[in-house]
Amino acid sequence: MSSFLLIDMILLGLAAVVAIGVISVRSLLSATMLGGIYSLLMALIWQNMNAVDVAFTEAAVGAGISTVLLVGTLLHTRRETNQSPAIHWPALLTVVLTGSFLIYGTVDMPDYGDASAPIHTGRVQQLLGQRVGKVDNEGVHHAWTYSTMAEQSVERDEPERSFPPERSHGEDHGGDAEAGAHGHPNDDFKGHSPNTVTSLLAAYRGYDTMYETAVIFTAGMAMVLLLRRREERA
Amino acid sequence: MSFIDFNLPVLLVIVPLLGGVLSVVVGSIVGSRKDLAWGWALAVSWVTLALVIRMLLAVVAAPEGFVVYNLGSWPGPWGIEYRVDHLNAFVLLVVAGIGAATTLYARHSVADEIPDDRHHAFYCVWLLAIAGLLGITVTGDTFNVYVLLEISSLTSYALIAMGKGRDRRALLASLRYLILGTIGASFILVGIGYLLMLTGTLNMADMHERLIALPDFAENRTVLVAFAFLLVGLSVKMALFPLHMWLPGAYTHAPSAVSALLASTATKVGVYMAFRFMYTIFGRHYSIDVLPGHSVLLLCAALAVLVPNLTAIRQTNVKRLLAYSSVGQIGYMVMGFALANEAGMTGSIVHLFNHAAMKGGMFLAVGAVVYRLGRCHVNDFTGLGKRMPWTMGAFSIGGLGLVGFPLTAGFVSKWFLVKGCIEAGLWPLVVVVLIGSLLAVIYTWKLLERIWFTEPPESTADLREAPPTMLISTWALILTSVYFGVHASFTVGMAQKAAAFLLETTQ
Amino acid sequence: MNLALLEPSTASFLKVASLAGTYNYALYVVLMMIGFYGVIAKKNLIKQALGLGLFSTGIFLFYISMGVVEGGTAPVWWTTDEAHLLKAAGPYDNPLTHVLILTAIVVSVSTLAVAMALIVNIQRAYGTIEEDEIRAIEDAEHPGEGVI
Amino acid sequence: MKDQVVLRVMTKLLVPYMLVFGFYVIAHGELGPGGGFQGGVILAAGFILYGIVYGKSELHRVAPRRVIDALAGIGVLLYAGVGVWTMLLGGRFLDYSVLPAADYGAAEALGMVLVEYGVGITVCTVMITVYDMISEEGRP
Repeated sequence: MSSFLLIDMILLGLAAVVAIGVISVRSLLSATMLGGIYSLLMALIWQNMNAVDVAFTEAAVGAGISTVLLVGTLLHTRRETNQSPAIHWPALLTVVLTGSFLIYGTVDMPDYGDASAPIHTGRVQQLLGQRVGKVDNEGVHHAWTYSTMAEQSVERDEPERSFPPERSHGEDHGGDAEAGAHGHPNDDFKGHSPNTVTSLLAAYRGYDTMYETAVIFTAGMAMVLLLRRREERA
Repeated sequence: MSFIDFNLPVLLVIVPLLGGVLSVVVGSIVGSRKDLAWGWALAVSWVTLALVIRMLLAVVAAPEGFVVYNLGSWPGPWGIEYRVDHLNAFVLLVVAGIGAATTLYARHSVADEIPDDRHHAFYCVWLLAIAGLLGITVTGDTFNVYVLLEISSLTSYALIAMGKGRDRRALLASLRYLILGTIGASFILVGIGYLLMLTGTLNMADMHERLIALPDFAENRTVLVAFAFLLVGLSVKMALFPLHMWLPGAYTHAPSAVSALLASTATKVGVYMAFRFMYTIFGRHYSIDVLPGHSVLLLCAALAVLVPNLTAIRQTNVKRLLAYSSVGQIGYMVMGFALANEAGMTGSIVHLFNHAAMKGGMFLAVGAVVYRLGRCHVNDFTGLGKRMPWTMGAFSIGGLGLVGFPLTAGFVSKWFLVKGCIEAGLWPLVVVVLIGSLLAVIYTWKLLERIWFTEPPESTADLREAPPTMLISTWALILTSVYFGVHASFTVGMAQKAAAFLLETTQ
Repeated sequence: MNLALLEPSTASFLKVASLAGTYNYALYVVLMMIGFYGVIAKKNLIKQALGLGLFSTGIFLFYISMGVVEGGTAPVWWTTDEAHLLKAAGPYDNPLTHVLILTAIVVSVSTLAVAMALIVNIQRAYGTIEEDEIRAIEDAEHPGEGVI
Repeated sequence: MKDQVVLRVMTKLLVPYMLVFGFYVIAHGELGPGGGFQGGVILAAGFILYGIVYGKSELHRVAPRRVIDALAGIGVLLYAGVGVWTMLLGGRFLDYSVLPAADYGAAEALGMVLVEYGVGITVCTVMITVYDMISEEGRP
């Protein structure tokens, strides 16, 4: 935890400095580049917090696509901003008030990294612990569809809220003899993919991900609507 | 149970989504065909309306008063859950109904305002906007609300910016909406994050149960900040008075069909979300009794009724006038639900429906004027009643509805609002509602006098009536509002059930 | 590296810092507010868009911080038992917040794309992307309407 | 950058590896970090690099606009189509367990792989569109 904390602090401090740079520097190209650096720093921070998928995405998006977008825009516009007054006091006041209010709200939160926080003992863990079966077509919820397996194995018999549960599952989805033994028509899938982020993303919250795809598609269509040159042929 | 009935809640969102995407795929294969794009969008929007009506009937028939659908068959609090009760179903009807009417209208208007080669993309974004609004309304999962909110916002930005062909200010209005809208959505995201931190769940009903189970729920500072940020974020989305700055520009400079669609649906869905967050997640007790948020909302609502209506009187652009009037009407809706009694909430929900129909119809009528004249300055309306009697007839009836004239829909909702104010013992608010109506009389009369009691200038001698599809959809909305002004039992019945359900099922 | 390997002073400092408990949540507010300041205070439209990006990244940092478990590792379960079956070992960081933020990052880049499309169009229509210059143009053209 | 021989040759060498890596990331999403979105961005990066070095007309030759537009929609259709397919098979929307496969686990895996490809296709094509549009010259 401690080395983590040290690196975390250093990276966050750097990120704050770079963020101030993004806002204050006059050259827009420099601001864009600093923005890319900020994204890479964020990717490092998230890597440090073990959010590997998020770090990967931030590196690809923040440092990659966003930079392409911004540089592409700068090709059309000018490269420098006008000189503006050093500090915009009403904005500073708003920001300080909003920020203090947000910090005020963090006071009653569970401690950072506290494993007994509701978010770590709540609904997701029951899902990942495979304590939740699917709902059948009559709307009946078959909770804990692995109950048959729980009887077979003592290891599964554990308190409701432990995370992560001690459990094992076949690496190979197909041809597993156990599948037939407890196969309920609406069973949970036999074991998650090792990357639980992907299984949450594509299965439990697959519906959100579909709209995420739709959001990207919308952005693409908006670009086409707004920027595509008229076709010359009649 | 048939396939459609079983999957009804998700189908009504998926149909416009898939319809929109297919529009682009087909368009890029067969090349751009204006009428194909429009016809397809029309078919999809009417199928959606049919599904929504079926949904409404299913909800009314449901013994518990709501219908649940589990996406991916993952059960309620764990996966994403759709939960449709009377309130959702009613708002769904508003969104899908306006969507169907404005799509019918869009044919000439869009052909006039949007370049020929991008009609497929335009109708794609159009349908996605409808899908996003329906999706926000139907879902019972907070993060799903955020994602769909962003779909509806991104599509709105693109649609509003398409007014650039006629007026470059559309671009500024759109960018301004984008910046404010993104800040609003980020505030909502912060609020959801704070609640997730405390409860460990994203499902609205589950979140409510876990929140009220917290030992120090009423004093918890995290809950307070979450509540405040959600409310501010939602206020931006529904354009509640001090945070309405994006709305007038956006609705004024957008293409006519887009103005009508967004004016009658987007802010209404924002109001609906505020209902949901306040009553379903935080509960009546916390939102109304514990926090001063309730009086802050009432104050904003009262100001929203007074200030924008005053601003509307000074406007010289009719679309901008209607936009300011919309901000004023949002005040009535917010006032109704912040009263937290059944009469007030009924008034609010009924007004949501009535205002969507009336204001939608009026925006469509102004759109017809823009289609024929190319602009909509107040001076352009001089004697227009003699040149375009049908369009102006619809416009005038809508205007009377805004005022709250008896026998129009506006009267019914204001009646309930005043009743709610009296029940709550808030006499100053009754005065505010009356002054608001008086201000509406002033700007409506200013227009009506010009339309009907002045001689048309010679320059408009060859002006013809609007095309039939435009007239049909305009009159459909206006007649709806008149019909439900006279026979208010359906709308009021639905609204009363929804209000009672919200007040009873949460604490 | 553990606490003992650090200089004594640093170690005690870290101990104090971790006692604060919710410090990481306060730090995200600082990053978020730098972006928010950019959105409000800057007149250049690209600067405003960059500020929006910083603002939302601050929120993402908050979500990811929420998911951290003390001593946890990445939520990718690679350990196998004797029978070569995958199994979970040790505490893992919460994958739910990672999933939500993946979606939110995508949403934020989509918003940035639309914003850039609008800004390029504004540059073409007005010849500038400075808010006060555009305001001057609009005030001259449509006095009294107040667009921005 | 059309006269830079080193750039041209290096691009020709690099792009295939970028594409392969992109597909690897999409296909490997269940096992390690990555997935449709990240893989799609990497695939798009290959095309964007090609477009930057060889010029946009060359990019339009290997990736015609109409194909890119259609594919962006097809990615979403593939994702939602899996949902519609599961509904037609008698399950709820996106309930992968009803898909035809050896067992329920395999069915879930099949569903997840299909939707990841859907995401990958859309993200890749939209990112190409974003580059293509933002570098578009002349009035829209």
